[in-house]
Amino acid sequence: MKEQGRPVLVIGGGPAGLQAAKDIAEFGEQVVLVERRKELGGAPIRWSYHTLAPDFRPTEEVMGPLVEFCEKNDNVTVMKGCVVEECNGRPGEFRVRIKDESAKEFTEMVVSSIIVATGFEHFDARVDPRYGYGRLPNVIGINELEVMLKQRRVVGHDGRPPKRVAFIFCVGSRDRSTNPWCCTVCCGVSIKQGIEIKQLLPDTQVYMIYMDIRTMGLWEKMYWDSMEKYGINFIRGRVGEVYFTGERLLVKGEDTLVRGPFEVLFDMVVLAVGIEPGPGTKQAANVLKLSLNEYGFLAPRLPNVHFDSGKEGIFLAGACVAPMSVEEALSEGSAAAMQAVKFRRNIVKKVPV
Amino acid sequence: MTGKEQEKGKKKDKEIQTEGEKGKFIIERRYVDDSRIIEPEKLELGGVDMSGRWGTLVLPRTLEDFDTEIYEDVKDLPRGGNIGKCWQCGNCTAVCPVAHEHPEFNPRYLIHIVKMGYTSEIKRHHKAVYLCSGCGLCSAACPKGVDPQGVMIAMSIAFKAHEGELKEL
Amino acid sequence: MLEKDGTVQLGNDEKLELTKDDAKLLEILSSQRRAKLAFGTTEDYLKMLERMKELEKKGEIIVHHVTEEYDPVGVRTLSGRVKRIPTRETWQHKSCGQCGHIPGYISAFYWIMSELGIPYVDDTNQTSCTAWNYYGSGTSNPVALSAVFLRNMHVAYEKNAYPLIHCGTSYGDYKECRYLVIMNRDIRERVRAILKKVGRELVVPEELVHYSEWLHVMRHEVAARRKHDVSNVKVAVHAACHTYKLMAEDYTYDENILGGRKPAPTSSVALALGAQLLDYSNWYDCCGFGFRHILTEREISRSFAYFRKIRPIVRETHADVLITHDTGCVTTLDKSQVVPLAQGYKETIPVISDSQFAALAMGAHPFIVCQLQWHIADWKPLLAKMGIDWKAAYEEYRSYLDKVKGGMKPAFIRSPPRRLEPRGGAKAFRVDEPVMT
Amino acid sequence: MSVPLSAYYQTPTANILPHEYLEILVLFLLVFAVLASYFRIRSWGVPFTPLSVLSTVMTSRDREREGEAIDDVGLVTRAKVATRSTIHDIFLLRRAGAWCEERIHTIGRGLVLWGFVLLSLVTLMGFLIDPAGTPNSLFLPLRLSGDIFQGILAMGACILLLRRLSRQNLRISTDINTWALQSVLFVMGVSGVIADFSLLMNLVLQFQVAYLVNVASIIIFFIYAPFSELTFLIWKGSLLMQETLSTNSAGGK
Repeated sequence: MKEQGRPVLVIGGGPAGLQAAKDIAEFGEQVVLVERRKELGGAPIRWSYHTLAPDFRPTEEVMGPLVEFCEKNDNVTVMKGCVVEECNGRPGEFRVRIKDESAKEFTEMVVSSIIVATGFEHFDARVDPRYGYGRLPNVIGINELEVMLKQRRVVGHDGRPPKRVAFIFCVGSRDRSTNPWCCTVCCGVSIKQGIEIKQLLPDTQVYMIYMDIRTMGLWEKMYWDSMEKYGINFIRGRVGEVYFTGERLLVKGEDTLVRGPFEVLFDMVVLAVGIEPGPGTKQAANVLKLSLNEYGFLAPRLPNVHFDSGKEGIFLAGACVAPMSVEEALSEGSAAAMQAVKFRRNIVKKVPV
Repeated sequence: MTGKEQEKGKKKDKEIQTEGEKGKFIIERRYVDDSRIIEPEKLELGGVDMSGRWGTLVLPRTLEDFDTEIYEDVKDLPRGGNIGKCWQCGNCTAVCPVAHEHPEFNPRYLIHIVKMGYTSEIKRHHKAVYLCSGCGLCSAACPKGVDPQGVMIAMSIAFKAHEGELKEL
Repeated sequence: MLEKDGTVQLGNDEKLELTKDDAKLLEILSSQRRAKLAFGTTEDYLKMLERMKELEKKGEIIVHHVTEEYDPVGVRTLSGRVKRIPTRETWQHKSCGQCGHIPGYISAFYWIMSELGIPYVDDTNQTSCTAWNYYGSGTSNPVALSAVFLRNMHVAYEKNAYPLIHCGTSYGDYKECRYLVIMNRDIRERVRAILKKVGRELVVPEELVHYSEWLHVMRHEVAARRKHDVSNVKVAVHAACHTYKLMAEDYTYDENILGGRKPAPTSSVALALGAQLLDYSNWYDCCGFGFRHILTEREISRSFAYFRKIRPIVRETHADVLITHDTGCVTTLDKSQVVPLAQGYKETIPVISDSQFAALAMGAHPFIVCQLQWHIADWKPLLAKMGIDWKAAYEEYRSYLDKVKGGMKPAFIRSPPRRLEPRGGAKAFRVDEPVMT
Repeated sequence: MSVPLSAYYQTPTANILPHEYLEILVLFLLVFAVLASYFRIRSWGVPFTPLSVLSTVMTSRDREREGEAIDDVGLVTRAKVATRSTIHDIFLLRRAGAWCEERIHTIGRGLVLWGFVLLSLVTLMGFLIDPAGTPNSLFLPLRLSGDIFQGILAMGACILLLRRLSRQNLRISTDINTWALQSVLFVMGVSGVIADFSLLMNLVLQFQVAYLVNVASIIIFFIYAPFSELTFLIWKGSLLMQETLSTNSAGGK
């Protein structure tokens, strides 16, 4: 196989992966896009996010064009339901073995460089039993609320819209007994959802129970609007226990500004579940012999240069490196694409044909 | 637990409430405010006298619900409209010359308990609002344009209007 | 969200079946989490048990094993470890407050044991665990407490009976003391010196067992002898802090009872007897006893007991009876109702011990054995609901009293202290519940 | 310069606005102001506290306060308490002044308050002594003291305005009503002083202009006051006095 023919392998069909594939293809290079699941689009499509923070753009509007491009474009070879199983060889000519999980077939190919964009998983709130997720009705995660918002139908298990909703922040984040890191987006996403609930059900009271509000950069506007335009209330404190009385959810917590415990009834409790590295990331790390950091995310060579995996010819992008928003993931995909193309062109120069 | 039963309980509390300095004998007395202590002057059961200390009860201080009635009024009163913007940064209290003299006057806190509708807390603190000297420093310091001075004006009116409910238990 | 068909909707296209395995997973996770919050961690606790074995090998301490002669039954503790609960030839470590405040508590328990024909040792040679002192005034110290603990344990050992601790506080206190004695050489040596002076050796029981755990493993035998139908009785349970919050890893849990999220004993007894067990929101809260509070701040103690326990329980569950398994809890929850009722509050509920409830169901006399006449809250509706004719019973009781006045010997339920000889031919070790590993 | 006292005897206001009319107008405005503030305060859903203070002082029968009966407190006691609290809280600025973070702010407030009160007193006296404004022995001293008090008022208002103007953060955050009220007071005082002094110097034209401005500002003040912060200040002041009154009376039993 001639050097020029060697494609770039992109692992992961989420925002970062798609963006990377698109950019490389537009450079006129060959790309192979491997996605473990049966559909492209990654988390936003898989969990069917309704809109994306901070500007409430519908997910399809953001992801649709990317997916469509990769499906249609000739330079992009999309392999769905596949995982990279084996990788050896040297930078410039990695020999990879890709397994089709359903058909149990194997494809072998030589690729010039690899972009890892294996994304993240939502924290399983059952691991933190104090919120009763999975045990109590009307205790849901932000990812499930997105589904409801998409269907424009936010209701409890009894089919009635909730009169009073509580968002509990930092579930499975910033907590030694679960995950010590901050997921960076859940404040913004919860506030976005709070606003959407208010738009959908104006009479519903929405309360945000938070440790700190971390709406970074321009996301702050959502926070201000939620308070000033939509009258969403913010309680600084933590929740110790959620108890189902048979009709409503009794939320026991402390309002640290009052220095006093509260026990208030809510109709629905939404857990702002954190972000954690998924099995895909682990598997990719094993196959490509990449190093993971203490939290199980892929560790870049330098903490502030995400795309540099520290292994020549392998580049990182998106939420497999650290928790991040879709907007960040897209630009990281782009950056990695640039690196991959640069790398390939250099090789072509080095090896005359 | 039905609301009616709760109401009954609350009424009872009121009836048995007595004036004067209560619960002197409670060791950690300073952590318990008067409104929570029920010390009956006259209480007897089967010929046994249980007045005073022997019949004393201390009501719990748990915040049980949000009652936004006063909050809504404050929003409609002159210069109270911006209360909703407050995010509890505490700049107002930091610059307030009164707060430095009188710990019981804390604009940030007053705004919070009214916003959240913690009636029990409002009952304890509403008298403090009249300590505001209207110097306007808070409104100058506020980063969110809440105009705490104006909010204090609106609050002192709203509290007077709800005097009935706000009387000490 | 939790769907009606018991599945959890995770995404637009993904559903997660909440199977028994999931429930178990949940339970394990929550257990681990709770264990983290307890005295030390599960790891420390298991380490301590290892150390105990080592010390025994070295001959530094004698370990009082739960041998087959005690006919032990295995239960799963919070740490996931199997704990062996002795069922016979137990040395009754009584509770100070119990005999004083709730005489029916212990007499009911002895009555049950004699009904089941189980031999036990009711020894007069027992001291208080001094935890009153420890909690009340803080004048005690680890060495003194450990010495008292080991002294009692040695008495049981030389009687060749296995200590069964009635008092939740002693139980928790002893668990912590055992941890100290085993993990801290200094304390161990100083205690050894003290014990030498009173001519005793350093004997550490392999398992520290609370009587509620005994009742838990014997619940099926108890239920088998049930005389009164309690299926229409609504029961709320309060677990004693000192039994399951001190060294939390070492108390009995069971995935089939309350989903393994709360201690199994007492709830299990109620269920085994066929009563309706009800949950309530302040389950984990203290009864208000809190040692220092009951001693120095009655008002707080009393108010907490009523406003944070009794009132919520009555309002949420409308239960007929509140069952607990420790001295302090029964006392506080029962006696604290006096003042509120006098002040006109309406909510009230009878409070009795698990042993009293079991004994009543087994047809024990409500006054001669269970001695309900000492209880404050109105127990008449409960007895009526259990189908016990309390008026007739009370008449019996009165005539019994008259006879006693007339010189009749009152009915004591106790075994004379005796030295037991080791016996062979004990039953094979059986495990009461499917044990999770 | 020599002041021709005759200037005062031929009241030159007459040909602009007859003295009597002016007094009637002011009287009318006063009534309007009181009524307007009454209705405004009632519209907040709270009692009109100045009235309740009066009734508190006047009633010398038992009252129910917070479920606890207060024994009969004589009119004298109450009056005493009222005066004490008036002097302490209002004239000695215990509430209004004590917690101003700057001395100058307190002074400003003090000057406005004292100036305004004394001015009204003097005007009232003048009116009572001689509604027609015809010359008599007290005419000149009253007139001059009136000028002084107007000056004090103007100075106070000027201080308050300058304080707010000089600090950018204050300037931005100050409510439009505050600006309006303080400027009206300022204009009122200044125009009044100018009017009289230009009259003393026989500068009739300046006098007439200033005088018109003065009258206009007075009219505006009375019409505007009920809708300004002043209403709240009066309401709050009376409320606090009433509080003191009841507690002190209760304590004094």
